[in-house]
Amino acid sequence: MTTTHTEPTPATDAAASAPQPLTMAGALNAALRDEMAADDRVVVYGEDVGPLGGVFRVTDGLQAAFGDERVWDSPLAESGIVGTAIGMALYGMRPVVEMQFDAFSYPAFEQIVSHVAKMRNRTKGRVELPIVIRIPCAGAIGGVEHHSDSSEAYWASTPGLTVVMPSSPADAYSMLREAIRSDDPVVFMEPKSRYWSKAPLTLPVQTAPMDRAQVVREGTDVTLIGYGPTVRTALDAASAAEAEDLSIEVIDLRSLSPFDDETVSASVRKTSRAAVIHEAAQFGGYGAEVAARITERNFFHLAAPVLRITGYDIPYPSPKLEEHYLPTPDRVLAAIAGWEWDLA
Amino acid sequence: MTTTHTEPTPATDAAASAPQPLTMAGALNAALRDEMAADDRVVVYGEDVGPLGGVFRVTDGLQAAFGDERVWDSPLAESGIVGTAIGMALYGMRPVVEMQFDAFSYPAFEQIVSHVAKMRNRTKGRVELPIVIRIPCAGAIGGVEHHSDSSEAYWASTPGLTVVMPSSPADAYSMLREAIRSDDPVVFMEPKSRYWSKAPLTLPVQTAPMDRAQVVREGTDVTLIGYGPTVRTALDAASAAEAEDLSIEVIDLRSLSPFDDETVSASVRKTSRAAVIHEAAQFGGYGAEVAARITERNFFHLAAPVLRITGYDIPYPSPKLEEHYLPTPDRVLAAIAGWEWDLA
Amino acid sequence: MSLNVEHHATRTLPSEKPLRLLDNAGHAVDGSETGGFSLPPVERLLELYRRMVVARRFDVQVTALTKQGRLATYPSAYGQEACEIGVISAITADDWFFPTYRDSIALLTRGIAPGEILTSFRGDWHNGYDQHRYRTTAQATPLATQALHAVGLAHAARLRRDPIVALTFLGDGATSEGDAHEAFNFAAVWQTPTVFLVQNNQFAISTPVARQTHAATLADKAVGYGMPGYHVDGNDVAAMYAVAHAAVERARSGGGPTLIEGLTYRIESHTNSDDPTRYRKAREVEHWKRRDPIERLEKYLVSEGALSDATRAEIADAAESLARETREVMTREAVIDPLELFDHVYSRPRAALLEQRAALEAELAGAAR
Amino acid sequence: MSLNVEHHATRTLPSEKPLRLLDNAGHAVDGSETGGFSLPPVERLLELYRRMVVARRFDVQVTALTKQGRLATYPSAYGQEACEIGVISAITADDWFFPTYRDSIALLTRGIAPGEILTSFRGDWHNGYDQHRYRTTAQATPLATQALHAVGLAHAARLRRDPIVALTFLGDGATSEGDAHEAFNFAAVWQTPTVFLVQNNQFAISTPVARQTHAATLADKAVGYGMPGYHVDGNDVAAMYAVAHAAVERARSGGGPTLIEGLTYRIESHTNSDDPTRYRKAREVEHWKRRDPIERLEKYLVSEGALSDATRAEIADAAESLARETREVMTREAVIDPLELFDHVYSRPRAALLEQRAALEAELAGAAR
Ligand SMILES: Cc1ncc(C[n+]2csc(CCOP(=O)(O)OP(=O)(O)O)c2C)c(N)n1
Ligand SMILES: Cc1ncc(C[n+]2csc(CCOP(=O)(O)OP(=O)(O)O)c2C)c(N)n1
Ligand SMILES: [Mg+2]
Ligand SMILES: [Mg+2]
Repeated sequence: MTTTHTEPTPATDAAASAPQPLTMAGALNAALRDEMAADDRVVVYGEDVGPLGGVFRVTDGLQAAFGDERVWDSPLAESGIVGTAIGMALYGMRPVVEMQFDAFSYPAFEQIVSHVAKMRNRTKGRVELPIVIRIPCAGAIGGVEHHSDSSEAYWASTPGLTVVMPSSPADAYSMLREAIRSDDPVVFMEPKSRYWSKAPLTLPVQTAPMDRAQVVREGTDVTLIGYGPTVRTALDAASAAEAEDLSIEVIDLRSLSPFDDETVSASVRKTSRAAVIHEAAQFGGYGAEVAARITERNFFHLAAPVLRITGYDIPYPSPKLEEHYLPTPDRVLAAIAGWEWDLA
Repeated sequence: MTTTHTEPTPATDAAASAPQPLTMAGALNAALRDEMAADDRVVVYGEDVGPLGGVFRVTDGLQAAFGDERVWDSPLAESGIVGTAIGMALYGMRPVVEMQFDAFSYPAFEQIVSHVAKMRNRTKGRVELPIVIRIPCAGAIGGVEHHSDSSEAYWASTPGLTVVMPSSPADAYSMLREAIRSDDPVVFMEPKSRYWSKAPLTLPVQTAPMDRAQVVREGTDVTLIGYGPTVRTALDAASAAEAEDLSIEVIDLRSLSPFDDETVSASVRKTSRAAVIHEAAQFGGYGAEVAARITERNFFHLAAPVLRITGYDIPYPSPKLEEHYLPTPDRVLAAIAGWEWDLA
Repeated sequence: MSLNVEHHATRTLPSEKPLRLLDNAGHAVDGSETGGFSLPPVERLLELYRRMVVARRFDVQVTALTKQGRLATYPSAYGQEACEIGVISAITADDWFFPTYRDSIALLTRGIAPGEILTSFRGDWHNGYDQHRYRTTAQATPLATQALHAVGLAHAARLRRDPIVALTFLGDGATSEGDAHEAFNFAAVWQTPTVFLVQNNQFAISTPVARQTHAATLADKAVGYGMPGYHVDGNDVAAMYAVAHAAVERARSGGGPTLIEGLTYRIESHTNSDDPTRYRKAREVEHWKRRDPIERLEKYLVSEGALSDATRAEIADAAESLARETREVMTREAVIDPLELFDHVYSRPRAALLEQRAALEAELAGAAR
Repeated sequence: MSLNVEHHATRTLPSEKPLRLLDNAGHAVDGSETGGFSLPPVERLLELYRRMVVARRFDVQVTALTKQGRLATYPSAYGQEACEIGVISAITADDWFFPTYRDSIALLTRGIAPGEILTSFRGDWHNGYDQHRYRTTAQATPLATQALHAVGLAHAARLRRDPIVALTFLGDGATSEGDAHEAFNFAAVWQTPTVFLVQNNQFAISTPVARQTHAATLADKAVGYGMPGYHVDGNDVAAMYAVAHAAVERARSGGGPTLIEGLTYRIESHTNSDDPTRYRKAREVEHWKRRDPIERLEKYLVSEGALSDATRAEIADAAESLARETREVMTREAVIDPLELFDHVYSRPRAALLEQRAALEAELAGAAR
């Protein structure tokens, strides 16, 4: 088998020199395009990723650009998609597969948990699976049932998986390229409600390594932790808090597994208070791990318990009710106001 | 459709009057038998539950006793088993289905998460699914790969499910009967390593309601929380600690979802220190929720961070290495000794 | 199961050419093409015609309302009326139906009110009708999952000796899912009274059926389960009804499951948010529009002198009045209490949920102040 | 895929009677029973005989060691040698093999050392051999999952224009899983060079095959995917080899996947922890023992004068020496470093795992002190 690994000559290089406004969907598309151009082992398949370009258009134009041996529509079966990706990776390919929505990754659960996550360890590192499983995730898009699940806790609690979630177009581009280059399987979660958010970008852009959290706004009184869609919520809360003379530091987690203890603990030791925001239900949600490990590692630096501002412990609601479910900046500020501040 | 719901005349009533030593597997078997006798809507099916009596013999003799229209071997497909149970429940049956091991419930993940958990809410309570999904769980039985997973965090973090795990024969009997009588779906987890543990019992026995945690040993210095297989670990640690004048209160959680905040918080407020033990990996494991909610609700009563004594963040190891992976009483005591006791 | 009499596996290949009773010009066909089925009586066909016309009017109305933003989404069945109405009309009110998102018009035929059908698509709540009352489950989104529910219910009914049938619809794409296989297999092994309709509308969103299967027909799948399979012209409502009716009666009398493939075409986009120009040619759509299932039956009824102007007008009136009702109900905003979010997750209240409910209640009260 | 030439769906029903080349008395059969396949050359058959004898000796040895407690578990393939050896012998070292827990003897035939095969069953580590070196994946436990891996690998090879084949084994029970269906379907749609062997040993643990399928044969499933299916006497190694060889060569030359059912019987219990007296009669086992695949071929070879006493002795020696090697390797405890637990989960070290590793290291040091 011959494989060509050309060193990165991104297709976007020439085209984009001055910053161009780019959506997250566009940035992801560019990342796929550039990585496919750089490495012919990268293939893209899944449901409707070919001529349609995916239901969110993240794979738009890729089949036209790279042909149907690099990008194709598979039969409609998620276990089949992930299961065949394992075989393709075993043969030296680097498959990037798409699950259409969080809830439609569940048929692939066994392949992901029992094989994708365990293969490297099973074989003492002799078999690597450089697979990227892209999952458009979370809600706030007015989707009917099954279209707004937040599945991150399932993946993040599974040893052997790397789980990342960008919150901006720049990170989307940089982290997806890094995920494809990773020799480990990556669950790459794309917050649907941010797909059409824009930022001016010159490609290729390289942001921080995908396993590091980032302080996206500095502050002194509270560490507010978000990821994916809730980074925006956290930033909005921080802006609003400014008016009340409350200085909030916002951390974008970026990597759910591994967890960047270093960055988070440093911030918490500075502010002595932390809160985490996510859309998923609270009970057993990812925020539980965030709260537990911050507390374990910084207990004597904490002035108050770590707060979780999350969805309720109910199934994701129907479109007309999601506004009541989703954590808002107001809800964040109310929760923070509820701390026993005088005890600090 | 006619259904007969005879009031409980347990098949075991007459037979057992003086306490008899009974294994957990035997107690579960008796619970199934008694509930099937009491309610002809209860049916039992799954892989090898008929003539073989299940690979752990929990359904031993049931097909002979109730016939093959009440107990039968299904085709080998877990999604099919759970999916058809949904249809049977819809028609007024109360199916009790068996997944052969935790890891083999994963093919049923979509049916459990997208339907079993959500049906009641989806239909505003018009459709109830009184299904019990029995899962022999966790490790410490020298099982080869895929036979020792701890899947509880997946289920417990899914809104709509009730998740319980007995640690003793008496609870196994009482809780399984209650689970079958519940109008909500219950994921009933059975710790494999405890199947052959014995206790003297007179059936029928009724223990505390299955949604309540139990203080199984009183103490004053530390609250040690276990469930299923780790209750034994916790009790052993508590006995050993006695020698060192450390008084450990042990809580058997019993119900993973819902969580009995009342019982746990009361104990923690008394001891001011808490630790939780489980076999599953630590990161994103169920212990994260335990630690997070104890801390949220009792922060100013805590003298130290809630400890998690758990498996490592790795796939469950092969039989010869599991002793190094599993939390032991020694490891519990070492962790407790590591607290900054002088700060208390 | 002791209920199992000796059943022998059916081992017949479905005909590669879809069987039909009426050709596209509305003429009755004969002999080899019919697969041995005969034309239903004309009164039955007239009733099917009425249902199809009303169903189409509803479908067109809802698509229009969706374009106006009154619904979150709507998957149209325009062009699939022969499959939808022909097959749903083969079961009785005592039988059960397990539909998908695509099958709103079959629900309508089942007597469910437009407002209740559309509760989910307009985003009010996940499901809007009483599943027990209509013996019709929520329109399933996770593909092929509902087929297993149909098999389980049918099995329960069989154990109870209740002579009812469970009917379920699947798309061509959904047949690729593992759950479709498990449903076919459980039904065949347990010999449950289940009828599977695969509506082969030739696309799963953008993916053509040629990328879903290498088999000559989707009905061929039946062979691997030892059950009868039929490959039927899905735009011929007479054939769809006749084949489904026979399958339903065989199931009811203990003869086990049947797989029916209706070969049809999705005229509209997948849902309102789809752009079909990306993956198919207008010419192809035009070709299928010329094979319209309603027109085909209409030609036959007219040629038989069975469709008077009065009847035609009466049906049009009924269709219009349903469209009006649909518009009206979709104009009135439903009253939804956000606090109900917490009320149906479990049968008994949970402390943590009551806390969260109280928090939202306080928040709403604060906002109202 | 542009690789797709016009493939036409195979639409032939496999013969209901399993095809065979040798009858139970070791006589070559003729005409209708052979399905058009011919007996492999006698040297080939002699080699298959040698492999089967050696494999059986290994299997018996490992079962004995398991009873002595040297292994955590061992699923024996006693009685299934014609399927295992006949089919594995049809691929080359360049091809890939995706086995299950049942297929240790096929691995042996593939050149993997007993100690490496048994690493997992003795509980040392999940997998003991180099998958790339032997082009053989770990023996899969989650049923049918490996079939998809075989399809994926075959597809990758096809895209690379590498003329290799991916062979995978499944049990009769495993065919009920959704993954089996998805694997068959992906393979057929993508026309991958994959050969599926279903070893119908008539039981899935305790569940008889009649509770897995209502079809006349498991090979009938092939029809639903438009691929060729063969129903073969799984105790006739000549037939198994001939059919598999043809399927492998068709796959290699771009002809797509094949499904082969070998009808055989599991003579031993499911694993050492199983109690087969609960679900099957000794009489049935005796019946199948009289249909032993090795004896059948032996009779043929003897009648052909192809099995000299010298050869027989030489084969027995080889078998004994392998058994000895197996005993020896299973007597030596493998050295396993508990700290390796942390070393292979990810390609790059993770801080949290290093912390946990250090903790265990300290614990072990403390215990050693
Ligand atoms: C398990 C699952 N995967 C993916 C989807 C997303 N999805 C919704 S409809 C659809 C296409 C279904 O096609 P088909 O079964 O042919 O039915 P049709 O829409 O044509 O009626 C897809 C992929 C889903 N709903 N469920
Ligand atoms: C997904 C899954 N479910 C259940 C099991 C447990 N299990 C192991 S072997 C077996 C029976 C398999 O029977 P079959 O496929 O006929 O293979 P055989 O053991 O007869 O070779 C079962 C149920 C499993 N390994 N994987
Ligand atoms: Mg379709
Ligand atoms: Mg078998």
